[in-house]
Amino acid sequence: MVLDILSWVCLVAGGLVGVVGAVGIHRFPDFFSRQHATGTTDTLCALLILLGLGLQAGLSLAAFKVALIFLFLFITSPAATHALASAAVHSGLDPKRGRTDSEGQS
Amino acid sequence: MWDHLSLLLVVTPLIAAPLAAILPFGRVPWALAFLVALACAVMAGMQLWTILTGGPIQYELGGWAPPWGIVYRIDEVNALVAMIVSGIAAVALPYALLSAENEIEKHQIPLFYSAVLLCLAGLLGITQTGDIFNLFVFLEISSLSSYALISLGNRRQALTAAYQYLIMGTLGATFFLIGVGLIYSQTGTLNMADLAARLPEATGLKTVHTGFAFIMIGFALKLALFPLHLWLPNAYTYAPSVVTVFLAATATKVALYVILRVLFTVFPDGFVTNTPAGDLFLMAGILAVLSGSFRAIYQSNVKKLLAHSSVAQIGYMAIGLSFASVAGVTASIIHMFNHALMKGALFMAVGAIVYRVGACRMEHLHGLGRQMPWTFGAIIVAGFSLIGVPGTAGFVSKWYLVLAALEQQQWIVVAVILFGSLLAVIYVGKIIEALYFKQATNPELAVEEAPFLLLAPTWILVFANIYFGFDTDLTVGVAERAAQALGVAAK
Amino acid sequence: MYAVAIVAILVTLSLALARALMGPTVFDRIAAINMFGTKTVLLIAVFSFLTGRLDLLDMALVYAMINFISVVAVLRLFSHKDFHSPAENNVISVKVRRRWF
Amino acid sequence: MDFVVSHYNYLIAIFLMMTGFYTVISRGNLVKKIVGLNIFQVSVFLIYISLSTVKDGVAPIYVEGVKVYSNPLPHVLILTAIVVGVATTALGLALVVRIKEAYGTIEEDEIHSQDNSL
Amino acid sequence: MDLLIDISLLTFLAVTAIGIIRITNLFAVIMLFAIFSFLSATLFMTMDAVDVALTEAAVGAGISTVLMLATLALNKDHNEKQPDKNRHWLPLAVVLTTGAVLVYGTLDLPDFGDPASAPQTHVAPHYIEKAIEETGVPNIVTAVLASYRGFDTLGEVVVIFTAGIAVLLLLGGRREDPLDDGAKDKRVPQNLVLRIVSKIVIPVIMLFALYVQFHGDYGPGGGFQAGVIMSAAIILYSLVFGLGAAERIIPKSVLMFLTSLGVLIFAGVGIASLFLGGNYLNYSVLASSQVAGQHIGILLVELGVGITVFAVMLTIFFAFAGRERS
Repeated sequence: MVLDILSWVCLVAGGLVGVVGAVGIHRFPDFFSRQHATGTTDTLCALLILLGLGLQAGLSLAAFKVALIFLFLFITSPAATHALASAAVHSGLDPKRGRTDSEGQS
Repeated sequence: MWDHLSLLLVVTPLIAAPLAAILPFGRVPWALAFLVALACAVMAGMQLWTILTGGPIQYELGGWAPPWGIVYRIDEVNALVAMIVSGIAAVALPYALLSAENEIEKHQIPLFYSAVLLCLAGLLGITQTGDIFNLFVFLEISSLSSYALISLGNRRQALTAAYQYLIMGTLGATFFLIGVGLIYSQTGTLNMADLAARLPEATGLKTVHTGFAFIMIGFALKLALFPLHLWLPNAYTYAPSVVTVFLAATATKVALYVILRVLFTVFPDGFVTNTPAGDLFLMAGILAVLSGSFRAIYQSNVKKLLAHSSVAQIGYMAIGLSFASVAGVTASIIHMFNHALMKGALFMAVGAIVYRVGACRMEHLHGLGRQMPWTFGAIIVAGFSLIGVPGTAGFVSKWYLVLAALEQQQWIVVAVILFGSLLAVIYVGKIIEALYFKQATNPELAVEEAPFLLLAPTWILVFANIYFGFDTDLTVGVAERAAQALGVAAK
Repeated sequence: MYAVAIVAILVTLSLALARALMGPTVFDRIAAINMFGTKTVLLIAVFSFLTGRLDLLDMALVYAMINFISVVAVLRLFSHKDFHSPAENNVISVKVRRRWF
Repeated sequence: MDFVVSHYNYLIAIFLMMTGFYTVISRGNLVKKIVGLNIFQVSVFLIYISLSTVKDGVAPIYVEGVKVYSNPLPHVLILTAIVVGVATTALGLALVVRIKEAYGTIEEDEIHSQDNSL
Repeated sequence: MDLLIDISLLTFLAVTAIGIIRITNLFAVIMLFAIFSFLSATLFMTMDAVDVALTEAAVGAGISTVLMLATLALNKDHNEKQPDKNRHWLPLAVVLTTGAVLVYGTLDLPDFGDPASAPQTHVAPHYIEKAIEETGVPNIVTAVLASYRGFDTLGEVVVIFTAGIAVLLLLGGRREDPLDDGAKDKRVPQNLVLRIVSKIVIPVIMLFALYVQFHGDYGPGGGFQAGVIMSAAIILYSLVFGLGAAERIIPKSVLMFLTSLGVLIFAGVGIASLFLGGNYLNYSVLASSQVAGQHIGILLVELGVGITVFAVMLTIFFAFAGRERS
């Protein structure tokens, strides 16, 4: 029962964090600040939701698979965020200027 | 093994293809491919004979009864088309040895023969199968391998031609897939015989009409029926010579077979006549004959000229089947057979010129007629057959086509057929003029006659052109039985 | 409760898709698309618990793997511009200073 | 209205098919054509899979006591078709690579103008 | 709930498709295509086509996307030329006509999910009722794929084989010596995070591929999916450690051999059944009882599929990745 409640809390919180991140990528002014929004929420959202699912599954093959999924997401999201940001910096996107329109220039 | 003949016909090249790819010793892959093609021709011949004497064959793959499993169901039509395909392959492969060594890089030769065998297996698979989805799978085998084969041409246009063919061919195949899906949604089956049994109840449904239209458009694309022929001229022009020979003589024939099969066997009687399909085929055929012939006249590349002529010849076949009568379909099938012979011979002769001269634009041909008399002779005879001169195979098919048109009292069609032949006189004349009557641009340049290995296959087809011009029992007799086997309603 | 999570993920997905389409820079698009991929994995995971078909977790696992591989492929494209040399660390230096987007 | 509700899957799949088809025939970029072709094919798969669905059915993996399964046949067909699709894609892209090397461009009109100027 | 998911996914698909038409940056287009593929796979899953979903995700979003990126990597310019505005009306007319005909065709289509429609009542019930006792395989899709329509699957393997041959014919021309990269591997600084992570992840992926291969009789999966996932593991290795390193693990000659081997195993099972007195691909004659024979046959056939698919996917990827950037 306690586990159930805990898992519900995790699921809802995870969903909420996800939505917050998604709103973030619309409300922030430029690419880098948007990356801040996605980068931080993406992993937490995955963590919470998968934790919630894992609590539901108990000790089973399903829980193991959930853990495996988490492993993948936990590795890929930050790596992708990092690489994207650095690629953006080096391709000449300037964070200070805010909303730039470099796409049309290339 | 006798019972498994129809199956082995497809599986032998299928198994030989991976073997050829891992046998990179000199001419071993070629020898394997040649033996397999020869074996296929023998098996196809035996299969045709079995069917002519003993009636249709059915073979259940995996031992599952239809409609749950896939079956091969072979009657006169399949057997004849399989005979054409494997016969041409058996003749084209000896030709391939030198031609491919000349035009294709050495390290790619084993893969090349592997692809040829795959193409053969795909085409044979299409003709043998009695399952409409299995047909799609084998269609893709033959298509993918032919895209690759075409792209091997040594000019860069071969790449764009192959790309264009890939896009259009895949669109065609996907259209076919849509059509099959729509028909499946109303019948629940994929077996052709079962479809034929269940479709009469569903002919009124809009879904079935749409499905029919999509299948027809899909294969009209593969057939290169006007106005969906845009991929064909470039593909045939820039492909390596032997690939052109093989594809021109077989691929479009198989596509025509599928159209005939779907039109007359799968869909119920009168579906062609009750829908605008027949009229559309007639119109497309007439336009194909006219535009193809006119375009052919203005070409300066002989291969392209012949390719445009192929578009016209496909038009004749479409005209024949549009009548939906026994006579018309018979004429279509005869022409399918004869066209394979004449175009095979012509492209082979042109390939021989490419082998010696390295190109086949009109100006390269000047004066070659005297230096390459055998090649020249082959072009003349096969060209006459293309025109429809009496005494050649081409005459027989034109004759039956005109008869079928007269039976329908389609005077305009008769006029178009005759006018098309007239245009053929012009474009064939153009080649002959360039070969024989024009002065060589560089008279000192001695061009040898093509080697025996190229000439022998060419002349086999040339003799076939003459033989089937006189002995019509085999072609016409089989074609008539085939037309009846298709289930064309007698009028 | 699964339903709440699913709705939340769907909302996230639609917002991410909107960003992917609006851009404005190509990096915004890629970031949004990456986010989309992760959330799809979560969607399937939650969906499999919602319907009780736990074998669908295999699907989520495959998605996660494929997502990882395509992210690595994208990074390669950014940092190397080709696929045949090994991955390096500080490669985004001189030779990538050009703008390609 | 009933029609739309009971056929919305098919209608959207047709819309998707047409976007793919449009991309193939209207765009000059060779890579984009391949992408369009893929979309076209995937949308056809959607139609097939929609045909296989049965109300209240489960995935066609035998479970004791369950009677209603989705139709496995379209699944099998589409598995085959997906394979065919990826084979075509790979070959098409290989051709694009070679065209790029031969012409230096992957835009259709630039290729045509190079061929015609010869 | 299902309906909500269905409709949202379909809407996303439509939006993505429009995005693909409108966006001119090819890089973004390919990423959107990966999304499109993921979405359609999810949709397949909600429509109970688990095997199809697995395949579409692995193939569409995985292999196809990687190949498209590899093609793009050979190109300096990632932007598509803006198409000529005046040329739009003809394609648009063709597309609208085709679409209208298709919509006309759906008017008589059975309702979505209708259990009384022809596909649900004619051939398929036989599979659903009989597959378990005739083949002993609980996954009906596997039973139909490998046994009832086994010849289609042989064709499918040959299609893949053809693609491998075709790509080799097109891109196999320039052979670099893979061992040349050896020195370079040590000289350049490596991305440590990626390398360590990959070292952990790659064995997991491979294990999972084996699970998919041999669990295919009981759950979603089978030779095709397993082959793709296994090749994805090697592709990942190649992306992180370099093409040279990957080719040292699996040399091209071995790949060529494996490519052919898979087809030969499949076709050979058929020939074996011929010799044992059955029809081609009739697995029932392979053992004393029908179910045992079917089991052996399906296992071998799936193995053949897996091997060929794995080898061809890698061959294709290596051929693309080995190309010099022009």
